[in-house]
Amino acid sequence: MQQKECIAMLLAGGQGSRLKALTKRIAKPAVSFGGKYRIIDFALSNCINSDINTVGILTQYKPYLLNSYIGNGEGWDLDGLNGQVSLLPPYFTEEGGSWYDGTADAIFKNIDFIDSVNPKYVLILSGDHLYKMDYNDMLQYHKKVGADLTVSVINVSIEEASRFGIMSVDEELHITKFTEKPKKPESTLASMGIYIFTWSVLRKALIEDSTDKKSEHDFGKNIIPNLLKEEKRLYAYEFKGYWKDIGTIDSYYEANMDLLRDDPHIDIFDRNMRVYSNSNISPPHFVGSTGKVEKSLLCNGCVIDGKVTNSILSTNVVVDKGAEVIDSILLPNVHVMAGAKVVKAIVGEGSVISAKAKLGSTAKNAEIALIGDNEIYK
Amino acid sequence: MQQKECIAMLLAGGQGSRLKALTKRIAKPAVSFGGKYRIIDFALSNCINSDINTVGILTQYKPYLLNSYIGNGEGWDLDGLNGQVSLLPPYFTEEGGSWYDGTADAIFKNIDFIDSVNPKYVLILSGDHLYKMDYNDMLQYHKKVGADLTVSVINVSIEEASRFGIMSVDEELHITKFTEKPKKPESTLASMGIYIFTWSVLRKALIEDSTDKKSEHDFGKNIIPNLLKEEKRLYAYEFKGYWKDIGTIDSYYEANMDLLRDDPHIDIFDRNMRVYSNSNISPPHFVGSTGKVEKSLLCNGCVIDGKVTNSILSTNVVVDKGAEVIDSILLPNVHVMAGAKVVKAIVGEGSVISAKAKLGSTAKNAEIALIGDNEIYK
Amino acid sequence: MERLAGLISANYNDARFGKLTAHRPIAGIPFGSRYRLIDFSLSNMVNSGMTSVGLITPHLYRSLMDHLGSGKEFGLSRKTGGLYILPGSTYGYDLGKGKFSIRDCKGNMQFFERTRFDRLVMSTCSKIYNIDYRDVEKYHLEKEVNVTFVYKKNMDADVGDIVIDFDDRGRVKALRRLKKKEKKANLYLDSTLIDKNVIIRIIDWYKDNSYMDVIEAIAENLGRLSVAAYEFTGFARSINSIKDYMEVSKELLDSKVMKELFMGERLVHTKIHDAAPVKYFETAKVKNALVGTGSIIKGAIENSIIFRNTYIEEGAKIKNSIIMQKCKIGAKAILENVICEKGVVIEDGEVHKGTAGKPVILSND
Amino acid sequence: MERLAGLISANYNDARFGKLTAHRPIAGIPFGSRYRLIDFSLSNMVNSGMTSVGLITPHLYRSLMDHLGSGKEFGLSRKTGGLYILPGSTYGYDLGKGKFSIRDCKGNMQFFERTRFDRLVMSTCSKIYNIDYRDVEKYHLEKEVNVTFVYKKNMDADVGDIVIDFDDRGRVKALRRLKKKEKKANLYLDSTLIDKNVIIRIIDWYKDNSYMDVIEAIAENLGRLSVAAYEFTGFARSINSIKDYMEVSKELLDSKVMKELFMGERLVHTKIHDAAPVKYFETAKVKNALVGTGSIIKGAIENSIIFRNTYIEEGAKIKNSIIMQKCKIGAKAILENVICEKGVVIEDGEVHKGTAGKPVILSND
Repeated sequence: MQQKECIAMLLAGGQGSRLKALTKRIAKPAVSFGGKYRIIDFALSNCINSDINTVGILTQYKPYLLNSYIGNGEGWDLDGLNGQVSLLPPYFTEEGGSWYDGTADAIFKNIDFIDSVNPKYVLILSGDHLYKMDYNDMLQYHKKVGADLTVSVINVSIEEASRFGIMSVDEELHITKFTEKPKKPESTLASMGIYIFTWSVLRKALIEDSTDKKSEHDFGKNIIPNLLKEEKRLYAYEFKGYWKDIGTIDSYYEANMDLLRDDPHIDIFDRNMRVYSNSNISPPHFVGSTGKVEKSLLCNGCVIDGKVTNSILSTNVVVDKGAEVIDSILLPNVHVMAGAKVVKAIVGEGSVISAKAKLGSTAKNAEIALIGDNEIYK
Repeated sequence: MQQKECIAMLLAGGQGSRLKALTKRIAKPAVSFGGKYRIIDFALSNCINSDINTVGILTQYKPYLLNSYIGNGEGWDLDGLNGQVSLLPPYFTEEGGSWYDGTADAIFKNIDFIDSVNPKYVLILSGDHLYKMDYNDMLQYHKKVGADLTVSVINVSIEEASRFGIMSVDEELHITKFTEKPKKPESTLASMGIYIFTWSVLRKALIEDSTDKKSEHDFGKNIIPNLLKEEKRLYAYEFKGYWKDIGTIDSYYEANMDLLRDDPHIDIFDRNMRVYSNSNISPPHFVGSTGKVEKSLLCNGCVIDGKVTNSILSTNVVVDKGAEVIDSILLPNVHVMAGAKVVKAIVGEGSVISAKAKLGSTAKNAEIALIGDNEIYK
Repeated sequence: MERLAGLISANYNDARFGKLTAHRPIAGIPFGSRYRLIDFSLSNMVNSGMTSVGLITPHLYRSLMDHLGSGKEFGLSRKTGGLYILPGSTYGYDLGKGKFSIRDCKGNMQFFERTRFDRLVMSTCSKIYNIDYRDVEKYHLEKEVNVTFVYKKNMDADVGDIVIDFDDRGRVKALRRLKKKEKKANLYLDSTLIDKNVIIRIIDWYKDNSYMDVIEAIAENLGRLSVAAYEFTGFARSINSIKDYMEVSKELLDSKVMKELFMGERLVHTKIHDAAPVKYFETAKVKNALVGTGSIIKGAIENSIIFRNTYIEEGAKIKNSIIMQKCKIGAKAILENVICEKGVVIEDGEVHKGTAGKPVILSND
Repeated sequence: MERLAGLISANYNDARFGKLTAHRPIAGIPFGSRYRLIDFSLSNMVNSGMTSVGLITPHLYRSLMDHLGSGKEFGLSRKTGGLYILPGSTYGYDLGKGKFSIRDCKGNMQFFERTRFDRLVMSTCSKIYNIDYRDVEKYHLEKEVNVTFVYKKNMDADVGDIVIDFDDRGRVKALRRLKKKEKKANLYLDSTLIDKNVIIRIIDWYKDNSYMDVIEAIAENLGRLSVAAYEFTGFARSINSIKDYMEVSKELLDSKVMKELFMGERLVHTKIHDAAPVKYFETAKVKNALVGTGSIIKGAIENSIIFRNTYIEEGAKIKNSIIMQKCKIGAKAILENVICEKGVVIEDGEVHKGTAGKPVILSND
């Protein structure tokens, strides 16, 4: 096999506990999004659309559904001669087992894997961000400026800035300072958690960090500050598009609902920068004679005999006659039975809303109602 | 998907430390065997040849090579509509991570997976045994006698018996007693570590065992004795063919060398009960004008300009002019340089025997010389 | 291990399809929002556990190759068995009547020699139903016969259809190809389960008369064979013409039919196109419709079947119609009893109305 | 992202292959112990990073379909792009001379319309070499031309081959199809890299003269196009006849050639048959041979190419020969300068000897 210029390492081990019931059974990157997608589809599709076709996926938290969803990567054309998806769980050695302890530790424990592919550059990604980006542009930038590390940044408002890792840069975008969640931000350039490292530099940094007993083995908290201290060439790459960290139930809801706008931030219909997923073989959706659908996204396998307004219905959702679904997100295989009413709710995979049950509230500023997977709501 | 009658759970997490250098980098089931195979190929091929096409593979020890070798199972036709291979590593939950602690514990931790497939019977296999067997015959037997557990047994000599788990049975092969490695064996029927359980019975037994603090969570030591105590219906199924536990370097060497006999115990040329593997695209092997090959197995990609006698050469092995290989097993990508001599040796993947180096001894009863992976022997 | 293999003929045509088969074989006609006719035969086979299926291809095979690809979506991309592409005779395609010529079998004897099977199911692509052939096999073994035909009672049968006559004792007396319509017939569903040695013998008997249909060859020899007929009781329809195509498409909008065909234990497999979900805008109105993925709906749809990646503009009204993939229907256009071929663009305000019996076909030709 | 796509024509024949092409196209001839001729063209494309490749199929396409299957082994079983099967015209196959007809391009314009690419490499299946087309593309861009031909200097060229003439300043002056042999020619290697708009324009210009070869059409218009020629300096051979086939096969037994073609950075892909390793018995003697997997060797082999699943009995002697897959060579049989077709059984003691220039072909016909 020819040497790879750049491979991606995708961190998909997080629990994402702020997503509450949605991540009880599965890891955050595997959570259903936008009807037919799962959150990780966006990062994986970005990879193949950027010609980066070797991807290591680091898993740890309840990986079964994620593993079986990703399979050998063929859903994203990441199989084949030049492509490869490798699932990289923590493992046991002669010295015993050891879990991933921090983002940098997860990469450190897979140095052997990266060495076996022998790339020149390594792209570090998170599996739980929503955006469309050509990483290849960022790679060309990294090469052009001769960086050791390039951090993709986005301009945020000064109010938001203290929630992020914030960069100070000079006029050439050379990073001069990096502060995690600063109370008084000196800049509004926020790290998106997307890094391109020259592999030899990262390799050395990971090995040094691994022996530092005080380190949390985190890219933002340890690796980047250390590289700055060592006066390595760190550059910021400014991304101008839409980027969203789906961290909470509110941001998950917003990001989904955004797809219903006439002109959404993420265009899932664009065939040139496609969002790939691992599709199933459900039949086309069916709207019956008593069904009504307005301002909604519907997936294959849905059967709609009730009323659906301003909602996203994932695969195989059934809405019976007389039922009503408003301002809601129904994950795969949800069944809303006759006469039930679901308003401003997120309903987890396989759950049932019993006949005549009422879920959620029409009141202004009402909280989002949340039902987990495989529950029966009466 | 239609309900599965029987699925297989394949234990592939063991280190196999008695195989020494061969398992330094990889788990025992992933060790190369018979030239182009890996040990796990035999169990996986038995599954598909027995129409058992859902296989859960439990991994733990250095699983990377095994994972990438197995991929989505297509090498064994275990993908597709009715087939499925699931790699099942230990994982992290809200309560933290927990490694597999004993054979039964590994299955216990994957009850959710088995429940999601919802089979009637579960076949438990080891990934490190060498044999060809139709599990479907055993399943029919299990159903016919109405067993809760059927243990596949083989008749061993009384001398060997104390190395195995030994069954005492009545005239109907109903198991009356089970003793792990008895000093004074009462029978010569040895467990092959192949079990068919009725799932509901196993499920209950695993849950009970999981709370038993004194248990080692092992099928032979805990689960089977407990079921006997509870007077469940345990039957022995006598297997008459060839079966070999590749536990030590000596047994590994013997089992390989057996393939060179005119009439070996395992017929790898039989297309009716094929041994499948995940093949590569190396070119045909080439024997040059100074090459000589006698009584040997050669794989694709080999280039032989030296002399090869009574040996097994795996994929892409190169034997230079003037080099000699006798009574040896060379794993993938080994290079024997000009003038070197290799006798009664096992050489690990990617290792180099330098020019004029001498490895192993022609002396009678000489020990097997062992070189690990990626070493340079001078 | 007993083995059942499948063999499908797609090498036939019928003038009653008009423009619909100008550039594609019957097997390749889009049907039911995301399928093509061949998906039903092929899915029946793989859902019955078959892992070796031969497909006798027609002259216009490109669209079929595109659709089937590796056979991966049908679980037929395999090391052992899989999907065998068997070129049909170029002439067979236009001969009409028969759908499964002896000649096409003879020309592909390799399939019979290289595929391991004990029994074979032979089928075509002109009937829509969802069956488990393992039930037919069980019946075949119980009856201890060599040949089992699959049929459905009390059906309207059309010219060219084959019907089965039984004697007083319920045994198969004859198979007849109709020259005029018949009601309440025992319609042969184009599936025959046959023992390997018998099918090979029949091909050999008729090798000099090779334009003959295999089923007619079997029918001529009922006395020399041991035959049975398996009654299929589910939903089953023939599609032999544009008229059938419209009628059966509309039957899919009966949710009972739709659920039986598409949402039971045995799903219909097809090529996966990986399009976005369907997006309904505020102005959309939809009632009694199947809609394929990737479509954007701003207009009104009623009693219609919409294929994937279709764009329906505001104010457009579509009724009793079939809109194939990648069509664009302009604002305020009105379509009634229309079949819109793949990729057709209807301009704003266009109006096309056919009748239930005679739909208008709009194509780019 | 700039894209390079591939288009291979397999829709041509040549009487000089005699029996070897009785039941298969030239593209399907087994070569080099485990390959078929088409593997070289197809591997060159996928090894150059192409993910969309069209294959214009000949009339006898079954064996090719069997071999290529899903295209999975070539990394071409994909959601975007992949292997496109493009039926060639039935007539094209027998017309001789040209290998890449305008007609076959015209009949498959869908490939040009649906595949996203900026430039195209067009190739056939009659040349053996291992190239990275990205180097050709780089040259093409540097020279700022529309068309780049790939050629090799100082080659023996045969009747029907195309050679390139240069003017004093090293520019392409003409392409000529030879009517008699020439030595030290600039042999055109059947690969042309061409801009999308140019190839589409040429097909359009010649649409009424569609039996013409695309390359000849380009050659007629050198003045109107901007062209360059890329010199390939590695091992390259034409295979246009049985004689070529024998000669080039024997060249593979030169380990330098073998390593360049098969063991470099770019491996040749082919269908994976998953056979056992080759088993040599004590009585085996082997010297200068390529041997395919699954074979059992008890006899002697010298200067020969043995395909997979062959059984060579004790005392058999095979010299200067090619033994295709699944042959059985009986005890003490002697074969010299022989091509043994797939599946042939040679009885004990049989003797067949041809000459280097005229090998004996043994087949089951």
